[in-house]
Amino acid sequence: MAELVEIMGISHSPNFPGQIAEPNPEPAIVEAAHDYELMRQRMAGTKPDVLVMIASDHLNQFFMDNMPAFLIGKAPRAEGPFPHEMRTFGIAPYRADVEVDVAKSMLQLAPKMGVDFSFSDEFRIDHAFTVPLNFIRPEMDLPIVPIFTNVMAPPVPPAQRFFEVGKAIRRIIDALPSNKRVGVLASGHLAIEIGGPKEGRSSSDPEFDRRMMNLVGRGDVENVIEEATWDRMMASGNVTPGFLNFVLLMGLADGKAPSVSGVRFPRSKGSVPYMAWDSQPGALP
Amino acid sequence: MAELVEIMGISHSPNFPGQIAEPNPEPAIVEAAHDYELMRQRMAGTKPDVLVMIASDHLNQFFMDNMPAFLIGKAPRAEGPFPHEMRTFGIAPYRADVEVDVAKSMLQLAPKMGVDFSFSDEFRIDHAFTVPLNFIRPEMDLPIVPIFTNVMAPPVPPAQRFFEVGKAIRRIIDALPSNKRVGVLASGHLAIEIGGPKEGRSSSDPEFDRRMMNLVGRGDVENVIEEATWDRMMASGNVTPGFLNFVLLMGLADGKAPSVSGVRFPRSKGSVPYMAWDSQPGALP
Amino acid sequence: MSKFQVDKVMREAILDPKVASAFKADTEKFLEGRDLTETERKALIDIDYATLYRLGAHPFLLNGFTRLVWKGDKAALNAEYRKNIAPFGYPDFST
Amino acid sequence: MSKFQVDKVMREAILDPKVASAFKADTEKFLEGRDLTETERKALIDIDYATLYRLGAHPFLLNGFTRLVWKGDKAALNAEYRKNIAPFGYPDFST
Ligand SMILES: [Fe+3]
Ligand SMILES: [Fe+3]
Repeated sequence: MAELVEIMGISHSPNFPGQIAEPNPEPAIVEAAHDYELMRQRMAGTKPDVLVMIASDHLNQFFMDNMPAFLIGKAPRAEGPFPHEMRTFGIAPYRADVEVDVAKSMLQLAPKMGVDFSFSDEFRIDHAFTVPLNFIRPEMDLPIVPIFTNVMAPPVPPAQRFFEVGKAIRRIIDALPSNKRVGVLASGHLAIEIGGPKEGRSSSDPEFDRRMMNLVGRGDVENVIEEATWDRMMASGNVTPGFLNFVLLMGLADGKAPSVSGVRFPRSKGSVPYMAWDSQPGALP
Repeated sequence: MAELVEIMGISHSPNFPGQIAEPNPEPAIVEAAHDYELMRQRMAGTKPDVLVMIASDHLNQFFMDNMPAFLIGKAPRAEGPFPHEMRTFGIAPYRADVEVDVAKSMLQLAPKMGVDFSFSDEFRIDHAFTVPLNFIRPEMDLPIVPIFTNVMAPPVPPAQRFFEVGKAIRRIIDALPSNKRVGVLASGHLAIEIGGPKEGRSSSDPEFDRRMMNLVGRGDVENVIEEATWDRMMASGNVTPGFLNFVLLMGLADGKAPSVSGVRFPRSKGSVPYMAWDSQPGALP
Repeated sequence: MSKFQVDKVMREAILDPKVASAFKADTEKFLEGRDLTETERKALIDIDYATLYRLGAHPFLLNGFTRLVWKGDKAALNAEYRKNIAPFGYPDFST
Repeated sequence: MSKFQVDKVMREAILDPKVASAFKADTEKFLEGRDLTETERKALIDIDYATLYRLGAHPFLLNGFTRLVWKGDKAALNAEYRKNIAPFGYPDFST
């Protein structure tokens, strides 16, 4: 039986690496970079054998001709991001082995747990994977199991379903036939707008961000599910549903409050959240 | 609220149309053609407004780069089969409107019912759709909602999951906001082998066929799920998992026995099953 | 209603610089045979992003696409983009 | 283990006669850059369907593909196909 050693959620903002690299970053960026360095140390400290990485594709890999709600990647290698993302954001590439056996086992176990994953033997990972991985595991030495979620192409599954799928993934990991140490890293974001009238330099709805991080921090699943509706998220910013990957993590954590969580509000670009559930033996829910 | 007026399952053998068209078809083919004519009349008699069509793609449309377990098509038109299928089998084309509103509503309702459908705005339908549709609705005047299942690319969801997804589709239809009359047509097959050592002219495992049709006919869900394992189906013939679409129908019928069912055993090619659940008002489970 | 087809054009251009060049070189030819309404076709030819936005083009794709194929001054585009789409609020961009 | 890549080649040929022609005209060139093992590559070049079957190629694709690209006598192929794959039983064809 596999051991779940860490549950972590951070932002995948493709702007954040560039913001950190500026000659004089604003204080919130310096603080967020510090948060993320602590997250890196935290994940390393749990000594995972494999990282289950939950993130979204931004209509790069998957499109509305065959749009999966939830998909497990099981090709032997994962590489990204897409060339146009590197050109636009100047972000670094990432390359990792895929732990194919674990990916296949998860796929085999999923129907019993009530989840219908699509699967892929040929894919790239976009900035939603590569940006967080470059923060949390810059060594590129840890095999991953990529799980793609649809937060971009409506109809997107509602928060309730993301929570349930998170709970199911937890049971799938618990039932894995290997005795590997499994870390989970999810990426998402809070309120953000791209290509809409509210697009600006900071969070498109700081109130939403504070409210949701408060609820996440308290493990208040009920109110997160009630409040994080499609309409409310759209009102906060038209790309805000990336938040749903954090709701999935709440399911993975079985509704328990994270041991650490927080959010920074740079004036430039969207807010930068983090959350992690305790990895001490026996301390995970 | 929509009304489910018919549940029907037939074969999608691409050989069957040609077998019927032969100058002197063998008796089992004549009988099967008669069965299918009765099925056509039966479906027409229920006067459906829309046909939810459950069938599989044969690695034509969907491939292992992005293989959905269950997918709803919602492009405005459905056309097929693929050119190479017409060349190989000489089968007729089919063209139908898609009832896009119903497809979208089903997709919206599915997560609440615990099913994760992929969706597609651009697809063709292969012989698994066009052959049965040409039998059951040759007029091409009835809009459809195509649902694709993966029975070809392992890991295929197990029989238990097909049954559960069938139950969920039933609840989804019951919850549709329209008051349309909904017919369900599924296509599949019994034991059949293609490209394997057992490939021959008749069923690759008549005993499997008789046993399963007996269980289906009695509404014996428990034994169907226990016996129709991947390994058992592979032992019966390497394409036999097409049977799983009939297991999905058993879920749609809530485990009730069909009002009619049967199977013919031509010497040429695989056996030809049919099954239908009563469409009288109030008589559906 | 061919939002999917509009999104598809935009995405193809974003993913592949060669497609973007072909789109820019001769948009009418590029769009031949695609199942678009005349309004959509004209809006794509004119890079009339406000109309595409109003029709429910995916805003994430529209954002990248417009900047990619824009022939005029990009600083001016950035200054005006939000203002020009604001009147249309938040159209449903589900396909 | 590149069963997926073998299946992909076979499927491309089945779906598109132009691809099938290109495969037949110069198989080595057609396979350049594909992530295949040498055994898989050689089996595809030789249309050695028995080896492809043994390696776990998808039997449904293998069936159509072999008949499509076969250069020898097709009646003889039909007569021998089953006999030649039978020794390998039912290899796992999951990718
Ligand atoms: Fe994002
Ligand atoms: Fe079939």
